[in-house]
Amino acid sequence: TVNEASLSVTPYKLHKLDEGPNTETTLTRDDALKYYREMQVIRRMETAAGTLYKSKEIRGFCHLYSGQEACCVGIQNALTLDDAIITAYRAHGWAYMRGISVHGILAELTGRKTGCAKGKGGSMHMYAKNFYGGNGIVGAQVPLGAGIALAHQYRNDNTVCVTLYGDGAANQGQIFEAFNMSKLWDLPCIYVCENNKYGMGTAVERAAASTDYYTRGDYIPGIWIDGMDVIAVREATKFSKEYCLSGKGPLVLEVETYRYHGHSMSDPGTSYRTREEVQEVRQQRDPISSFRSRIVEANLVTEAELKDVDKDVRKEVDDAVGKAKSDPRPAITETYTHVYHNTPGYSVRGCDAFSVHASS
Amino acid sequence: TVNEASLSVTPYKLHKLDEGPNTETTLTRDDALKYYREMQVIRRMETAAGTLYKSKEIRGFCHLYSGQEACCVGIQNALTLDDAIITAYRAHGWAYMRGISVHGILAELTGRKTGCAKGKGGSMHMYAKNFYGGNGIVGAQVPLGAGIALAHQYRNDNTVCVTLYGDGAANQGQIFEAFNMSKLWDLPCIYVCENNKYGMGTAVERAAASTDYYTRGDYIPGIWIDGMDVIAVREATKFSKEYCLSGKGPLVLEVETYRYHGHSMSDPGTSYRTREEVQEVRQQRDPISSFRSRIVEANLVTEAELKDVDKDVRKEVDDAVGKAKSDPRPAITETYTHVYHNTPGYSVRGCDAFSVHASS
Amino acid sequence: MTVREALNSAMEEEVKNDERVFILGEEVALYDGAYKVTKGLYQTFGDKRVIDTPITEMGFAGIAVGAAMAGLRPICEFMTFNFAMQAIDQIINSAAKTYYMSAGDVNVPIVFRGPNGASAGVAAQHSQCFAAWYGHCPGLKVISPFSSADAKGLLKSAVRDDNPVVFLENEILYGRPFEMPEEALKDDYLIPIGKAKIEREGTDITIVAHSLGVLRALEAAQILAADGISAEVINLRTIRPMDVEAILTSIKKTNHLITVEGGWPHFGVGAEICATVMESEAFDYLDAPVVRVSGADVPMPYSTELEAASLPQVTNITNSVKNTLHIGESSQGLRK
Amino acid sequence: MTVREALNSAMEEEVKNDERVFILGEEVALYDGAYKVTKGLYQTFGDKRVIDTPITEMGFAGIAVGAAMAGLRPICEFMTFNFAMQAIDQIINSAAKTYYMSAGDVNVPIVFRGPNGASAGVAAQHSQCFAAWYGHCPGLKVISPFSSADAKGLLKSAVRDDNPVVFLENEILYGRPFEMPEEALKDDYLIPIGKAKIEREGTDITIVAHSLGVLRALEAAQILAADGISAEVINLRTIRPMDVEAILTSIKKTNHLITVEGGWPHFGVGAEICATVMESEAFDYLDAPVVRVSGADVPMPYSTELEAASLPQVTNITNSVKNTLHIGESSQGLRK
Ligand SMILES: Cc1ncc(C[n+]2csc(CCOP(=O)(O)OP(=O)(O)O)c2C)c(N)n1
Ligand SMILES: Cc1ncc(C[n+]2csc(CCOP(=O)(O)OP(=O)(O)O)c2C)c(N)n1
Ligand SMILES: [Mg+2]
Ligand SMILES: [Mg+2]
Repeated sequence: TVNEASLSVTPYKLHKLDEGPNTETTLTRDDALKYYREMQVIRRMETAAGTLYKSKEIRGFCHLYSGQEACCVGIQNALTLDDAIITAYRAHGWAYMRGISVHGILAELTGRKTGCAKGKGGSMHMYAKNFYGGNGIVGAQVPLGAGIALAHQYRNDNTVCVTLYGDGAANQGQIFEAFNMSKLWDLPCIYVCENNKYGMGTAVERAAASTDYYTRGDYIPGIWIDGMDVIAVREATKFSKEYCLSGKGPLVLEVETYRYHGHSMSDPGTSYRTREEVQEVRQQRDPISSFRSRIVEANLVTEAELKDVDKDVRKEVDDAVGKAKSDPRPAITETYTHVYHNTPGYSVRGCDAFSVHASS
Repeated sequence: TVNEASLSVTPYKLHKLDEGPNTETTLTRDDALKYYREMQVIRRMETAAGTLYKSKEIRGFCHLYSGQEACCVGIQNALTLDDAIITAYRAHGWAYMRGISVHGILAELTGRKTGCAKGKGGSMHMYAKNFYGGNGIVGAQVPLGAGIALAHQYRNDNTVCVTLYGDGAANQGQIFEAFNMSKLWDLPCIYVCENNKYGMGTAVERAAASTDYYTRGDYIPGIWIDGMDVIAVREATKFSKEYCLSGKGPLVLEVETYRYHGHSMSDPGTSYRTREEVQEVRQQRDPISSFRSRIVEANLVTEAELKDVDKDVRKEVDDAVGKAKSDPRPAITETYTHVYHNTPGYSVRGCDAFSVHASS
Repeated sequence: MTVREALNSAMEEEVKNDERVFILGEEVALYDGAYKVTKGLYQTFGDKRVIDTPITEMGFAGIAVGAAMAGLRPICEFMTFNFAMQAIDQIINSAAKTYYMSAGDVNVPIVFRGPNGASAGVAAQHSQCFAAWYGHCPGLKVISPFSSADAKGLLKSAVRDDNPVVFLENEILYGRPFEMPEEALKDDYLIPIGKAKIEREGTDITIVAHSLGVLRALEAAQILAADGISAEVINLRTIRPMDVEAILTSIKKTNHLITVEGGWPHFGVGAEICATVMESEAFDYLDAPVVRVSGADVPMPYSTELEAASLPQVTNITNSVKNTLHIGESSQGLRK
Repeated sequence: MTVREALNSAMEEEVKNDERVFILGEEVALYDGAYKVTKGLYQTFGDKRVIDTPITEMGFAGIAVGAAMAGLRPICEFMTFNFAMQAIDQIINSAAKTYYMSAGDVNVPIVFRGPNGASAGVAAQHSQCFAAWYGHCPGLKVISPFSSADAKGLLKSAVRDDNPVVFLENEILYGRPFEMPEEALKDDYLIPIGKAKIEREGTDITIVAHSLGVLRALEAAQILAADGISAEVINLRTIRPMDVEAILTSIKKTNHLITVEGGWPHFGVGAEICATVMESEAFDYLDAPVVRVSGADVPMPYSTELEAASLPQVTNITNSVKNTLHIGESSQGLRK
């Protein structure tokens, strides 16, 4: 194997930009292994979550990220953990990339006290340092992301906030409000529309009068990116971070990708698209298998090495599943904590007039 | 005098349109007199309202339309009363153009029972057939207007809804939501941004990352119009109505105009702009005096005729002021009516537990 | 018939019955509704009458209100009422207040409907009950049905009402089957807005509840009956205007009252009932203070057991009843 | 010192005192605030600390919440709370619930402030009181100051609080001067959130009020004193968490209670107080039922006299007190 290789990525489409990200880049062997492993962990973790859901260990909503792994892996690998991320409810992949263990995520899904939000947040609400969730209300995280970027600019700490939203969310008015203010104030905010072709059961053309999401910032420059090409995503993010931090203000990226599962676990995901459509993407554009063949072809890694990674990942996820199923459940008293921060002596009313609970 | 004359109007700017409204048109003598009179009535009425406000006959908010008369007069004269109108709180001019008498408007402002909303709505809330107010929440009337257009399309009655909003309102997210749906569904909605250069004390450049309001519909075609030229406004509206009714969907018009008074009566309107700026517009671009010179020059009317109109208008407004100051005030029992439509037997609680009022 | 089917048939009948009625919302057409409440209606009535919207609540609620002002009668579905918070300005300022502001010129016949309150395992942002918020606002009528018959008769009345109606459904009840009375199967079945229903007669204590709370109250009443306590269960059906008469009449009989709701305790439905009773002549009939059973005063947690601790359980009701009647060891002092 | 000046000095001190504090909202900078509450602050602190926003409430409230999550301490001004309805999803779902959802990981130190309730002559869309709505929601603290000292001490406490605080001002009170106690002029003057204040001591009846209602209650108390009735007036100051103790203690002394608020009657602040008292041990001390004085149950009309009939007047209070104490000819039966 070689230590690094040159690669060309899927060409970008540009909006109001004279120059875009590099389409030629180098990939190191270490990075190749790292990205492959990260994508595989997310894929396996989501599969495990699906299985846990079906066996009723997970309840409520559970939005899986399978098919979209190149997006979070590509973006995070162009950032540091000092840069901020905020996304919607389809948050497991992001939670992992921001440092939460597979166990922390799965235990949250099974509602254990060892979950990353102590079982209080569930699938949609996970947090880590400079990772602001996991947000359940479509569109709401976008102004929040602009505000996080404002805090970074305010402190002048040379970091950006990447603010993600779906193609369905892209029509929300508050996104346009955030666009306007972040352009007026040149906030270091990278807006990323993860276009996975559907908002729940609605195909993009039925929801949006313009499906060129990278142009929907109007006066904000934009870039279309092949979201199945992890290196294209990484390069575009690098470019964007530099762009924002040079004081030029926000960018709007469209990352075109695909969601393999239904919208949430209760959606079979077959009434609004054909099985063939899903199959075709899986076979021809899957972000993991396409990356796999590319790095093997480029002689960066061997098939055998990747098989080892696969084995290792499987074990990591299996172990996490085991613990997530057997870890202790939260104490009932946890119901009454975390209502207010630093508020001593506050008591919480329970479900009747006879039950009052001290908080913490 | 002649019975009609050819005129050229201020050129338009077009967004995503191959062809725009005519810049050459004819104006009849009757129309010249009509538009002049309408603009003068509105100007005088607003002056009277300002005076009534200063003498404390009018309270609360009072947003005057002086300077913007060509907008409502130009638009309405390309429509019929079967077309719908909805606007924001700066509604007096529109109320007049939709058939409410000067007395009905001023008596509403002075809170009389003879007011067009019986004294219950005040300055911001006036209604007439197919005129849906008078709305006080910035931006909210825009989706309402799209909905009114939807009703027109639903009934297939070959009419449009003109939906007006200010330059400040133009940044509201719900406007972009309305744009998207009306384009998806090709609603016969003409969006009109009345750009009077300020949203309260904020100049357009401080509020909007793009001040080309006619392009802010992005995928919706748009037209910039000189809003001080009543004939330009009329021609553009004619064009737009035809465009919408041909099934091509919505348009976004920007009507560039100016507000002479402060935002509302409590705003002197001088801290965020110079007196010279206001004076310059009044002297060089006033929609009434410029129209006046044009129609006299074109020999459509004589100075003497216009003086008669002025006298007549003054009398109409003065009479209305007299009545608005002396008409009876509403009965207290009116407080408790119009909470619910067609709901017999409903009673309304007053300000204490001992006062319950039948709602007629 | 399940509540879901009852709602579906109410809409089917009303769309068929009146040209002006149409449905709009997210996933209501092609997808049959996120919770399948509008199932089949798009196939039957087509895309003029059943309209899929983008995920833009403020925009489509405003469009619906505008259409209502212009003479149509929209049924505006919110996937859940949590998302209607984005649109609440249109519901309150545009829909509820316009009839009054226009002194009767413009009325707004519209129904805002969708699931309200907690579902199962959906955590804090998806579990809020809006009964008290909407109940606060004049100009709105607010309905919170319990059974399938309620759902059908009240939804039909809501669609025919000439005012904005907020119709608060409950996701947990969607799949629950109820006996339908014969007349409820007809297409002219209307339940009057503003009237409560006695779901179970009793003599010792009155339990006033709405929505899923009625189920919990009925379950509690059955358990209490075994202990020889006869509870009268009132299904409020309408939150605004509230059927005060029904509550007072029952109190005069039972001399005791507790309230049950799924929402947060403070400034809730129970609070309004307490105050109304206190101000009424029925107050003198009370042999014990009214107490409230409600959700806990916390955002909704995800885990099963924490969620259960945050929602009113049958034991909260039975304990409260026994405390009120001074029966049994569970009796403790009231909180300070 | 007027309430406006008190608010202004609280903000000036807090912005000076803590690098992380900044102000944003419509017209707060160059224009000195629509109601001049932020007068001079932009000149003093510049555009990093005092930021004019476009008229996009949902967007800038969300931006403020995001900035708070990321460690700043924004003061988010709404020109009036009516416009905050466009942003209420960000206030409730993003600000109030995140600390709980994140099990303590992310707290949101932010103040949402601006005038609330009715001003004069601004009609239905500009006159709503949101005390009960926000009071309903766990995760928020809700403050409703009355005097200049309240305004200053509570706003400073709100800015220093680590939770989202909704700070409900009153436009009518902005221009009103109040004596400021010596200590309130200092820059470390803090009033604890969650504590009520006895504005006037009395023995015959307790009047609990907030905001402008306190003024009306004090005016009423003075009139009642002439009739030999000694009313104790409690200024609630905080709506959530409510100082229940203060109310109960007073009831134990006066044995009578009425509530006064400017908002709508049903599901309001008075309702919550009634219910809380009913559920408490102080209930047994009541010699008469609690009654509510409030705004009328209508959207706000424009005309002077209709507006007056829609807002609680001193006579509503004096009548209610006399009815409660069974004094004078004005006494009538309670409504059914
Ligand atoms: C304001 C709001 N409306 C509706 C919903 C229900 N909902 C949750 S996800 C979703 C679809 C979003 O689609 P998209 O933005 O494309 O994201 P994806 O699920 O594809 O990742 C909808 C309608 C919600 N959570 N919030
Ligand atoms: C949602 C909302 N936010 C703020 C206000 C207060 N406000 C009333 S008018 C106005 C300025 C609007 O400017 P613009 O849209 O340009 O209209 P113009 O007054 O110039 O006609 C503001 C901020 C409001 N009524 N509604
Ligand atoms: Mg999508
Ligand atoms: Mg303007």
